[in-house]
Amino acid sequence: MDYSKQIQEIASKLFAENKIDYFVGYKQNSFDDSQVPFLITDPAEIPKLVFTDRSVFNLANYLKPDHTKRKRVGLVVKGCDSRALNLLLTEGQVKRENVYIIGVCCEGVLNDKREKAQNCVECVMPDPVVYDEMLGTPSGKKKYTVNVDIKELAKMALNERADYFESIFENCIRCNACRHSCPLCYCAKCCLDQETSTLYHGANTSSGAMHALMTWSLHLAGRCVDCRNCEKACPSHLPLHLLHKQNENVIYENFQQHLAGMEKDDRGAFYKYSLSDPDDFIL
Amino acid sequence: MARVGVFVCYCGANIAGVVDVPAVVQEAKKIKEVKIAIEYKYMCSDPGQQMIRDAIVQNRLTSVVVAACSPRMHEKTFRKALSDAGMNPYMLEVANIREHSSWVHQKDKKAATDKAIDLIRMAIGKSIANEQLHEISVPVTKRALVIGGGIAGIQAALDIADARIPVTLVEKSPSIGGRMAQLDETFPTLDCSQCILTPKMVDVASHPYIELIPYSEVIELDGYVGNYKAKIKKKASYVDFSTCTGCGTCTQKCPVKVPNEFNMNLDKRKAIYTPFPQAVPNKPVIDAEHCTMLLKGKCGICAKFCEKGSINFKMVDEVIEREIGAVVIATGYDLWDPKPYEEYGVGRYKDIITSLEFERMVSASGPTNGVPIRPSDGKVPRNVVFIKCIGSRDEAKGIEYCSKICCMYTAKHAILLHHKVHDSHAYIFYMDIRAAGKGYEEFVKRAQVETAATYLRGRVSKIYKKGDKLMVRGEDAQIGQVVEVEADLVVLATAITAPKDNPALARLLGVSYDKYGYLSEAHPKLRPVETAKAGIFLAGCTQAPKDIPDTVAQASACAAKVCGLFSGDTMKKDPMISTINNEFCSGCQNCVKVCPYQAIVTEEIPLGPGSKEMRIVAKINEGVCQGCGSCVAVCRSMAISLAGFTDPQIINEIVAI
Amino acid sequence: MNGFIIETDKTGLQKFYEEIIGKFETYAPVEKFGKYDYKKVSKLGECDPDSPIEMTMSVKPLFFPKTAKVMKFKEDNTGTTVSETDEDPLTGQRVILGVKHCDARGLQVLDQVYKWDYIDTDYQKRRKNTLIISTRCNKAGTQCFCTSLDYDVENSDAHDIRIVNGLNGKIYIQAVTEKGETFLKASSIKHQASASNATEELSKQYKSFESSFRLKMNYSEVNAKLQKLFDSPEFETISSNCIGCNTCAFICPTCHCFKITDERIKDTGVRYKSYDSCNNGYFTLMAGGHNPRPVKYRRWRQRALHKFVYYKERFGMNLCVGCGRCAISCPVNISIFDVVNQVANV
Amino acid sequence: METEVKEVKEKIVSVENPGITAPNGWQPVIIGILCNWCSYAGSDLTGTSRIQYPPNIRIIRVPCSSRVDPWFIIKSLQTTADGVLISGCHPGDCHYISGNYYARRRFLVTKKLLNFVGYHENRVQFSWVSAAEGPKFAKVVAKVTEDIKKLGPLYRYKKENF
Repeated sequence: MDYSKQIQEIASKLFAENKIDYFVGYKQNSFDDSQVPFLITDPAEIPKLVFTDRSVFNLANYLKPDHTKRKRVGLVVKGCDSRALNLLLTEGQVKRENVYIIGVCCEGVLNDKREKAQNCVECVMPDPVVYDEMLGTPSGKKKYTVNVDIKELAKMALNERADYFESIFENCIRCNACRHSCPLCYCAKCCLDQETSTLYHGANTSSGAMHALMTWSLHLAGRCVDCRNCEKACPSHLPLHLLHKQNENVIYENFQQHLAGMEKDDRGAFYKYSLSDPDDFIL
Repeated sequence: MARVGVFVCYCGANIAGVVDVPAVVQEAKKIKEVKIAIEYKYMCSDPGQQMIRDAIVQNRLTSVVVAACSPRMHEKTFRKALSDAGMNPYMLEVANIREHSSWVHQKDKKAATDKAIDLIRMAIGKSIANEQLHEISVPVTKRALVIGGGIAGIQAALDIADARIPVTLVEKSPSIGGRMAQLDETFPTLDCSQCILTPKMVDVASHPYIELIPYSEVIELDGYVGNYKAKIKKKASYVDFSTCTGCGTCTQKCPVKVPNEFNMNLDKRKAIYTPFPQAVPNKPVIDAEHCTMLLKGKCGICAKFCEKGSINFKMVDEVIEREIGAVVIATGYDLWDPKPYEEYGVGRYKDIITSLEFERMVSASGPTNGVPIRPSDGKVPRNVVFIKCIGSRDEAKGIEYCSKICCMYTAKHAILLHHKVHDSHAYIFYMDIRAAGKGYEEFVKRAQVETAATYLRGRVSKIYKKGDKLMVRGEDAQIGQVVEVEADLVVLATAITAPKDNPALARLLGVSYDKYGYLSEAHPKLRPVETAKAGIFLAGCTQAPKDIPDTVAQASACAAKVCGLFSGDTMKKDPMISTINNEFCSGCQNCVKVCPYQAIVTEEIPLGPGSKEMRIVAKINEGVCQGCGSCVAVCRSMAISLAGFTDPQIINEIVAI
Repeated sequence: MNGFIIETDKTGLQKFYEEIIGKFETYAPVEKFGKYDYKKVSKLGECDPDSPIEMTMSVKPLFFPKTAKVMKFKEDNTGTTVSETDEDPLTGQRVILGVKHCDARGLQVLDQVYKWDYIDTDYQKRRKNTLIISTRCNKAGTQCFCTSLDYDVENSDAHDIRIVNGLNGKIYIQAVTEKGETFLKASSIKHQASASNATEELSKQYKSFESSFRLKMNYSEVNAKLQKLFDSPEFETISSNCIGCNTCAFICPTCHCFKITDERIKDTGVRYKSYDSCNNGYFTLMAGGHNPRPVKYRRWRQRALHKFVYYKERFGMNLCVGCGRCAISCPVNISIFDVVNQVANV
Repeated sequence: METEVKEVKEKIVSVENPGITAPNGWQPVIIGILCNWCSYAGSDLTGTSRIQYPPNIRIIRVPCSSRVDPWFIIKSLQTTADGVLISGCHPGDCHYISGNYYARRRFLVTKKLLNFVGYHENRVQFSWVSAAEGPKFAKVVAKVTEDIKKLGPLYRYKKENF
């Protein structure tokens, strides 16, 4: 898929009609075929905008920082990105009138090995769920499948699995890149930064990392849209999606097949309940 | 630097019998923050409390840990002791070493002692993180708003007003009285409904503490318990009540005839009308939908004949505001429309009527002056078939619940029919007879015996016309065969439902309602008249189907609640509620979503000091917050903390073990 | 000084490595989650001394660990008692294989700050007891620019022994420091100096290596310009793309910001020293709420200028060693190289 | 105390780290977080009716089970506890109307996640105990204690033991 032309046209239109202050898209890297987010205020930059199956990063992340938060922003979103954006709208982080959303019907993006990314293979919603303008033809909602890695890990013996995760937490250097690259981590001050050590593990020990990552994943439970920004950002290449997919899986199976950010005004599974929620695990 | 005092109680042998108290005290002394640790036989006794008070003063303690019985037992006692010693009462922590240790580990003294030590350590840890709290006092506006002028509203209004508390009674129709005013006689005593109701209606009108606002609706309510502000829309009546004498000339002269809803459209009223003769206030209003003057701009006869010149066609809706402290909702009920029962020919056969229509007919002041007639030909019916549970207990066509009153009023109708038409005969098709209530069962017996009404257990399958009669085919389960009754008139005991605008009202008032539209009580058993929203109460059928005695009882209960609420100038409130730290709040409003009391709202604050850009943050309404902590657990940025159970306190407990 | 050179081949090198691993506590790049990190190895098979720079973390953590216990403390009615931690600052000899030239330089740069003002004894111990064997890259990574900085990569003395894969398929082991020379002499590998053309081979290899660089800049010019560009508006534009994730600082071979946290259970606790980053909004937040760097571009300015100006002024070395890791692991591919050039060439 | 002696004989192994066995006479520490209105009242009733249960549990009082933030559980397991029991009002009985419904969802996900990263599922348990269910509370505590004794001491992901 290549929508570079269309996006350039729309962008220039938006600037011409003075509908936006910022436009967020993708730009080709100078040294390889990968792309980077591209934040422009100057229409002259528009020709650099591209969109192909290498446009990986979730741009909803660019509605977080102060310099764009309250501005009028036009941006390009894929299926998963639009779900994140949906949540940002519901949670009052973005005003709908402030964003002009170009939704792309995604056909899956390629990872650095040039093969279809795992989350795209398992994608449930490739089409944008919220948009002002849609590019491509929607292919509709897909069937939910349990993540392959989760299946694998479920087979492991308890202590083996524990060893595996211990190694993940050991390799974490707690740079918090995962958090900063997550479009849904917008807190004014993250609870994991609060330096009151009785509350939190400040140290970069594996137990500290475990504490941080677990708390983080629980804060994203029922909200994570599986865009894998965190994983792309992680300098230690940790498989962070495991924790999120596990939660997503439990939530999907137990709470009316809930998936994050699908409907407008849906805050996620932890902010509503049903009388028929499973009770069997409770004594 | 925290200075903690630890006071361990023997509770006679209750604790000391199992837990090695001196050892516990020694352990407590080892802890850094502990400045004094003492033991005593009965800490809750006066000398015990005196020890605490002295220790606080002598050791300049900043917090106190009492190791004794459950905090649910003596927390208040010891808090008092603290405040007597000039210390903030909320710097107290109670370690429950009786219910949680000595009493449940009697066989294992060592383990019990170790556990007691841990429990005390936890309490100390927590107490160090305690904050000084102060009882919240919320001012109250001593005026109640009653919504709905039926018997429930009337009763509540009168009871409250009699306690010299001003009441604003809002009724959407031109007159108070509600459904009860439409009834002829009431079960089980058969005393005349009007006779017992109208005096109360007059009392309402004349009561110095009641402000009656008829023909109006509540359109907005904000604020919280004790401090609500209500907007009330007075619908244009086109008649100036202040000058109108209610002489009634206008209604006689008005040429426009309109179906009369008070009489279930069995007769006609005028376009300018008073709903019924005993209406309160007894002033006419103009029905804008039918008045030719208002529609076409010609006519105006009423104005010509009105000597006082009270008619004013230019009148418009006006909105008034009232500051109130509590609300009683008494919006009553609607009747279920039996249309779905086509097999009975509802709508096709004129002579199938609903019970309330029948009620109006047999009412002496009704359209037929108390004689039941067949709508088709005006003849007086001889054989009348009553069918119960029309809509009630019928998941397929109607609603699941039992309307509760139909059994009784049908029995009443059988008796009334007998009174009015002596040679008549009543057939009653029923599923069950539910006559729970004082004198109810006897009343049903009376219908069966005295008036020889034929009770047929079974559903009616079909009604069809034969000549001018209606053939009612149904099953008599007792003899197990199909019966057919030749009826002159069929009366359907239609279910009662929640008023159709209840959900809208509920949303406007911020109370919850069930799937039928009935407003929900705070607790099905223990708080049946309160709603989940503090200061808003429920009376009558707006909560669930009820008969008159239950309705009146609940109305009076509401009044008692309101009076209790208003007993002081301010309401004292436990300070253990949530507070928001704006610096951390990211304005995601999840707390707003999960708060069961709508105690959290949002406010806009400047982005930074002096900046023009605004951001949204949550705001706790301390008048409403009950301190459950749901919001704290869902606050990802930890902007909310629950006084008395803050994160540091709980974590201190966890790490102290 | 550049000591003598030994010429050998793959197997020779293998033997050399195996001998070291057998004799000493050895660290080398080990792959985990598709990323190479310097870990203790017990046999050569586990590690890959020639790991590609794009996928290799720096050696910094072996000297300045991502977290370390500073002290232990215990509180009771007698007061607070502080005690040493049970953590052992390295005692025995330690060898690190496959260190990149830039990393080695990074340590050299770090030494300056660690032996200035407060002397970090643990760090010094680790440095003293470690022998660094570095492998010279044959090809520059996409983000590398070590050659265009303020140090001589070819004759760098940041490592004790240098291993060069000659273009002629031969492998040259060169002692760089005395420490390295003695070490080499002690090893069983044949000592006699190799063919005279060795030096040419080395420089040939370096030439081809140097020519493979995509990024080149004129360091002195950039450095000179930056000194005057504190108020450059460019910082704002270049930082607008940054998502503030701090990765750059955490994986940088020379960043040395840290934070102090206490962890306590019951009445005992431990004080930790862990990585932190000047890119964190709260990093410069002071008690009382004042924050000199509340906005991103100021933090970026600090980062860029500290790397290319302040440190140079204070210690005569550039804090950035041109390994390009920040650009590689940056989720939005911001490169310190582009930043400084953009700012400088306004 | 016979039971305890027996345990010492048969050497309890930590499930998460089969390498490590419990020290002699090891007794688990269990943190119980109880809601004020139902479960805490229930536990008081257990006391007043003198029903005996194992002494391993340490009880923390919170207003409502919905106050329990999942990371309290993580924190407990990482610091002092070998197991955690959280107890609230039965569905529909919540003093605060709906608190325990929200809590229930969080608990399920948390329990599964902890098990996923390598805690035995019995380390964290939940129960509904009403103010009238003194006997039930004793039973629950007994069961949980038994379970956790079987699992052995918890070392995995512990804060460095000082």
